[in-house]
Amino acid sequence: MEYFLELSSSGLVRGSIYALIALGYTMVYGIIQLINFAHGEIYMIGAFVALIVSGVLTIYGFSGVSILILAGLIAVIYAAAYGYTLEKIAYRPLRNAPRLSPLISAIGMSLFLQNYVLLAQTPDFLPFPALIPDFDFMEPIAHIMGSAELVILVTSAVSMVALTVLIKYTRIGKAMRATQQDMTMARLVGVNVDNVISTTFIIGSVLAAIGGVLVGSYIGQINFYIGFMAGVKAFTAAVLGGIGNIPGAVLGAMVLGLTEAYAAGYISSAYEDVFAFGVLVLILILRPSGLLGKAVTQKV
Amino acid sequence: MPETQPILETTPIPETRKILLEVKDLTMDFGGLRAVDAVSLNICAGEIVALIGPNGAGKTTFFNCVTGIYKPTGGDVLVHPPEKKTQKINGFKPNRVTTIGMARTFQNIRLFQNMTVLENVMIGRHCRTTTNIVGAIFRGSTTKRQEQETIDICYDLLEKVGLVEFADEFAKNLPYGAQRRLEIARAMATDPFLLLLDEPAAGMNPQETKALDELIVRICNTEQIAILLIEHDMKLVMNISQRIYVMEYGKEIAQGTPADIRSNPKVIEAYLGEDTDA
Amino acid sequence: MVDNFKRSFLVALWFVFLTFPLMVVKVNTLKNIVEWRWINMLWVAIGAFVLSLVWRWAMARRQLKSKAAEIGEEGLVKPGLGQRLLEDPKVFKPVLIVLALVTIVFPLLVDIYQTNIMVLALIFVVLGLGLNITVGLAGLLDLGYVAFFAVGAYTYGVLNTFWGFGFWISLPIGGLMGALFGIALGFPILRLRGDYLAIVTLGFGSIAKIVIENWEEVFNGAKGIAGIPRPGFFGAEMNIASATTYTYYLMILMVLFTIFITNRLKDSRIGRAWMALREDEIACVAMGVDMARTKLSAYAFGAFWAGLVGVVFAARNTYINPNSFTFMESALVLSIVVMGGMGSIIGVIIAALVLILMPEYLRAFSEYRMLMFGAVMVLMMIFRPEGLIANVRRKYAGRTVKTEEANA
Amino acid sequence: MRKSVIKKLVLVALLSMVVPATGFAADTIKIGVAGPHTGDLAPYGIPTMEAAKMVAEQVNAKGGVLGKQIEVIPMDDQCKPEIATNAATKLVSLDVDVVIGHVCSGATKAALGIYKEAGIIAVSPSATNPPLTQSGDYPNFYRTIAPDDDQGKLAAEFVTDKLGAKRIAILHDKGDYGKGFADFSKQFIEAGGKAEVVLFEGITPGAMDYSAVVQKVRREKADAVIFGGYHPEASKLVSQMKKKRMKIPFLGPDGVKGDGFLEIAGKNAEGVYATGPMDVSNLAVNQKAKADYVSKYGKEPGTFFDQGYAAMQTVLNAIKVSGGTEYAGLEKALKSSFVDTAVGKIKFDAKGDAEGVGFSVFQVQNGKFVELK
Repeated sequence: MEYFLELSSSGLVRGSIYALIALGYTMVYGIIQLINFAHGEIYMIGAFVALIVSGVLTIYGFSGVSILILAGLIAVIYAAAYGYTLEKIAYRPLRNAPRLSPLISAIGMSLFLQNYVLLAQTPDFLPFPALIPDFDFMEPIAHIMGSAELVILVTSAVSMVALTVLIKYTRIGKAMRATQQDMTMARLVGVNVDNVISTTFIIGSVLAAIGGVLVGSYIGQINFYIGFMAGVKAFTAAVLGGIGNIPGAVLGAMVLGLTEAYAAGYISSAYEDVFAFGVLVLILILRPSGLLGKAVTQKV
Repeated sequence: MPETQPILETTPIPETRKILLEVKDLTMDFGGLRAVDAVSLNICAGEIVALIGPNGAGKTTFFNCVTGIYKPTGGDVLVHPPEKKTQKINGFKPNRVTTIGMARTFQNIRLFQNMTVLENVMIGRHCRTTTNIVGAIFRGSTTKRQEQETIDICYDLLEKVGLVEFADEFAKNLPYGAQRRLEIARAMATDPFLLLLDEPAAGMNPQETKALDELIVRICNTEQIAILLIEHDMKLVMNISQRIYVMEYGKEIAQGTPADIRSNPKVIEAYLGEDTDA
Repeated sequence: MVDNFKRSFLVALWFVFLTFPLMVVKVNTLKNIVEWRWINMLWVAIGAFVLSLVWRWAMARRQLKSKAAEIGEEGLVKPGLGQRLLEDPKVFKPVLIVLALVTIVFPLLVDIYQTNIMVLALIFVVLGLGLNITVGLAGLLDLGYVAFFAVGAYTYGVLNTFWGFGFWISLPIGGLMGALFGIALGFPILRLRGDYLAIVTLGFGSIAKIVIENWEEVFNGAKGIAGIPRPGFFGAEMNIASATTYTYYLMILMVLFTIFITNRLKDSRIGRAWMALREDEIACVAMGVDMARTKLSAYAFGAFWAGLVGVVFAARNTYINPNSFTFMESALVLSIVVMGGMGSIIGVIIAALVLILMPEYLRAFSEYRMLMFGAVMVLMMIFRPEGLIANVRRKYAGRTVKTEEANA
Repeated sequence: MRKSVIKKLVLVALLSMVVPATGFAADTIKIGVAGPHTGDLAPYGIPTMEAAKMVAEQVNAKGGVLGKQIEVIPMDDQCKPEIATNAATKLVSLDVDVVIGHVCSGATKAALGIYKEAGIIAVSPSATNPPLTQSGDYPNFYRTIAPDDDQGKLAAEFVTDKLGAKRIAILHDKGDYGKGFADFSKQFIEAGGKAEVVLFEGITPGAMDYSAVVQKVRREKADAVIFGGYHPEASKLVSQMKKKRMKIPFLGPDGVKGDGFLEIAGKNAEGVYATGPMDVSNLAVNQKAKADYVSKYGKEPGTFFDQGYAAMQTVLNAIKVSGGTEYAGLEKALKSSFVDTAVGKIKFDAKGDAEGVGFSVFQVQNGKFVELK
C-alpha cells in the first residue's frame, strides 16, 4: 500500500508538470487548431532563464526566497516574451495556410530553439539550484512526498485555479472563449482576434515556464533537450484528455503521469514511454476525441 | 406528426416511375440536439426534387446522413438502384454510398484545390476503375486503356459543364461559378443515378444561375440522372423541380409540386419575412 | 522606408532584450563566475535589424504575390525559372545527359570518402522520396518515419546474424517488412486527423527505438549488430573501395527505381486518390475513394522504401545500433521533403543531396546544422511552402479523338 | 578523364595491398583523430583531439618523429555509426597512417572494418566494449583503457566484498556503455555468489524524473545500487534517492566519475562511489600533460584526456621503434615495447588491450573523487 502511495505521489507530481505544459498546448489548439510543437522549448527556456538569473543573483549576494521569486518572475516574463514572439514569427504568417504548414513550421521552431540554447549556452547538463527549501513538517512522509513535490502540486493547482478564473470571469477570458467557438464571429463582434491569440500564447508560456522552474528545482539539472520529451508527453496528455479542453488537459496529464509511474513501478521503467504512448493510442482508438473531448462533428 | 400526414398522402408518387431513394423517418441527434426529426422523402427516376427550408432547418445534415458522412441515429435510408437489388445504406461509409450510385456536391465548395480541373473530375472515376498498385507500376494494356477511357470520359464531362478550356488549370484558380460546375462534373464522373446538389447556385450571379438551371435540367433529361437539390434560390427551385420538400427546425413541414408549396400556409409561415420569390 | 528602418530598429531592440539572458550571460555556478558576452548583444542587434528588414521586404512581396493570385492574374504567378527550364526540352535533355554522365563517372573521379557519403546522401534521397509519398502526396504527417528505416536495417541485421541471409534476399524482405509495419501501424490511426497522427507517429518512432534497445535477444540492444556484410556481387570478393563504388551504383539504380515507381504511381488512379485525400478528406471520400485503403496504401508504400533502403543502410555501415534511428533522423527526412517541395520528386532529390552533403563538406558548420534545419523549415513554410521546386502540374494526354474511335 | 581512371586504378590497387598508401614519399606522418567533436557527446571526444594535437605540437617542435612532422587530422563522427563510416573512409582517403579513435564503442565497430581493410591501426582512448578486443575480429584495434568487463568485475567485487551488500539493485540507461557495465556487474555478482541482484532495470534517459524507479529500489530493500550510464542520469538518481531519504551506497562507472557529476549532483554527490581508470595523477608524465593543457587552454582537461594522450604517445613510440608506418612493424612495436604514458607504463597484449592500465574505485569526499586503496 505504501508502495502504491509512493508511486501515486510521483505519478501526480509528474502529472502536474505535464498539466502545466499541456494547458498551453490545449489552449492554443482550442483557438487556432495548431499543435504548437515548440511549446516544450518555451518550458525549457523558462527553466534556463531561471537558472541563469538565480546564478547571477547568487553571485551578487542575494539569497533564499528573494532568488526564488525574482528568478521565477523573470523566467515567466521571458517565457511570455518568447511565446509571443514565436507566434508572431512562425505562426501568424501562416494563419490561412494549409494545416500542415504551421505544424511543420512549429517543428522547425522547436529544432531552432533547442539548438539556439545549445549554441548560446552549452550542450552539457547544468546544475539547477534547489530553490525550494525542505520543510520540516514534511519530514515524516518525505519518502512518500517531499517538500519539493508538495510545492509542485500546490503551485500547479493554484496556477490552474487562476487560469480557470481568468478564463471564466475576465474580459479577455470571455474573448478567448468566443474566439475558440467561432473566430470569424468573434472578429465580427469586435474581438481583436490577433490579441486573443497572442494572449493565449502568453498565458500558455507562463504556465510552461512555471513548470520549467519547478522541474529544474526538483530535479536539479537541465539541458537544452529537456523541452522536447516533456513537450511530447504534455501534448500526449492534452490529446488524452481531449485537445482543446482545459479540464481535459489536466485529467489527461494526471492519467499519463500515473500510468508512467505505475508502469515503471509495477512493470518496467525501461518501457515507460511505450506505456505512455500505448495508452495514447488505445484511447485514441476507443475514444478518438479524448477522455473529456466532445465528439467533433466536422462541418461539411 | 399527424398534421403532415395528409399532405404526404395527397401527392402520390407517379406509379410509372421507379423509386430510386427512399428515406423513412430519418432522425439525427447531436448530443441533445435533434437536427433532423423523422424526415421521409422519396425520389424517382428522372425527377428533379428540391429540399428547401430556412437556414438551420437541417437540410445539409439530412444530406450528410443520406450520403454517409453522418450515421443517422434513427430511420432508414433505402436505395433501389436501377437493375440492382435494394440496399439499406444507413451507416455506410460515404465512399460506398457513392459507389452504389449517389454522388453529391458541397455547400462550401470542396474541390481538390491543388489538383487540375481534369484531375478533379478523374477522382470521380476512382470508384469505377480498378487499377491497383501492381497495375499502376507495370502500366499494362488494361491500365493504359482504362486510363485513356477515364480521360475521355472526363473531357466529355468537362465539355458538358463548359470547362474543357480549363482542363489543365488548378481548381483553385477557377472563378466561383466555374468551381460550382466543376463540382457537379466531378460528382457526375462517379456514374450516379442520383445527384445530390447542396446549394449549387449559392453565390452565383443571375446569368450563372440561369446557366446552372439549364445545366441541371439537361443533366436530368439527357443523362437520366435524378436530382435532389438543396437551394435557397426560389426562382431556380420553382423553375426546375417537379416536387419540393420543405423542412423547418429539423422537421418536414410540407411537400408537393411547386404550385402546392407556393400556396401552402405553413411554408409561407416558415418563410415569413423571407423573400420567397427572390 | 524610414518607417521600415524605425520598425526594424524596434525589432532589433526587442530581440536584444529577448536573447539577453541566453546569449549574453553565461554563469558558471561551480566557480561562481558570470561571463558577460556583450559582443553577442551587438551581433544580435545587427542581425535582428538586418533580418527584420529582409523579413519586411519578403513579407511585402509575399502579400503582393498572394493578392495577384487572388485576382487571378496569371502573368504575375508565372512558374519559377527552374520549372520553366525543366519544362523546356532544349534545356532539359542536355542537362539530363550531363547529369547522367556525371553520375556514372562520379566514383571514378573522386576518392572513396566522397563516394561513401554520396551513398549516404542517396539513401536519404530514397527516404525523402518515400516520405514524400506519405506526407507530400497523401498529406499524412509522419514524424516516426525513421522507425520503418530501422525495420529495414534490423531485418537485414537479424536475418543475417541468425540465418545468414545475404543482402539480395534481405533487400526485398526488408522492403516488405517496412510495408507490413506501415500497414500494422496505419490501422489504429486510420481515424485520426492530421494533428493526432503527428503525435501518434512520433510515439511509434520512439517505441520502435525502445523496443530495439530493450529486446536484446533479437536486436542485440544498444550493443548493436556488427559485421553485417556489404552487398555482394555474385560472390565476388571486394575490397572496401570497390564495394563502396558498387554500393554507389546500386544506390543510383535504386534511386532510379524509386523515381520510376513513384512517378508511375503518382500518375495513376492511386496517386490521384492520395492527392485528393491530401486536399480534402471529406470530398475525397464522398467521391467514392475508400479512405482506409488509400491511407493504408500510402502508409505502406512510404514505409516500403524506408524498409528497402534500411537494408542498404545496414549493409553500407556494416554495423547498426539504435542511435541511428532517433527523432532527429525523422526530422531530417521531413525537412528534406519540406524543403524539396511536397510532392516534387526533383525537389526532394536536390534537398536530400544538399542537406546530407552540406554538413559533410562544411564540417566547420556542422554545429549549426540543426539550427539551420529549423530555420529553413519555418522560412520555407512562410515564404515558399511549395518548396524549392514546386510540384509540376501534370498535363494529361489529350483525349482520344472521336472520329478515330469511330473508325477503329 | 583517362587520367582519373588511372588514378582510381592506382588507388584501388594501393588499397587492396596491405602496404599503406603512404609508403612513398610522405612528408608528414598523418594521424587521424576520430570521435564526436560536435553534438551532445562532444565533451567525450574533444579532449582526446586536444591531447593528440598537444602531443603532436610538442613532438614537432623537437623535430618530429623519424625526421617527419606529425599532422593531426581530426574527424567528427558524432558517435553515430553512419557518420563514423564516413569519417573512416575520409581518413582512409586522406592516407592517414594511424587513427586515434573512435570514442564510442558503436562508432568504433562501424569504422574498424574500414581501417582493417585499409591496413590502418586504430588506437581508441575510450571504446571499452569487451568484444572489440576479445572477439578477435579486429586485429588492428588497440585501446589505452581497460575493457568494461574489468570494470564490472571490480564494481561487483567492491560492492559485495568491501561494502558487504547482500541485495543489490542494478540500473542502467539502456545504452551500449551503461547496459554493458550493468550486464558485467550482474554477471560477476551472480558468479561471486555472495549477494543477489534484486533488481535489474533500464531507465529512460531524459525522462522527467526517476522517482518511480527509486521507489522500486526501496521496495526491493536493496542495500546498494549499481548504475551503468553517464553522469546526468546518475546525478538525477542520486538526488532523488536523497529526496526519498534513501541512504544506501550508489556506485557508477567511469562515465559518472568526472567533474560533470560533481558539478551537477552538488551536495548529493557526497559519498557516491565510482569506478574509473586508476588514479595516475601522481605520474610525472600525467602531471606534465595536465599542466601543459591548463597553460594552453586555461581549464582542466576533460574526459578521456589521459587516455587520448597515452594513445598518441604509444602510437608515436611505435612509429619510432619500428622505423616507419608499416602495419606489421607498428603491430610488433605496439605489442612489445613499453611506453611511459599519461596512464602509466604500458604496452599492448596480443588482443590489443593495454597491459598496465586498470580500474580503481573512487568515492566522492568533500566534493572530490578520491581513490580508495
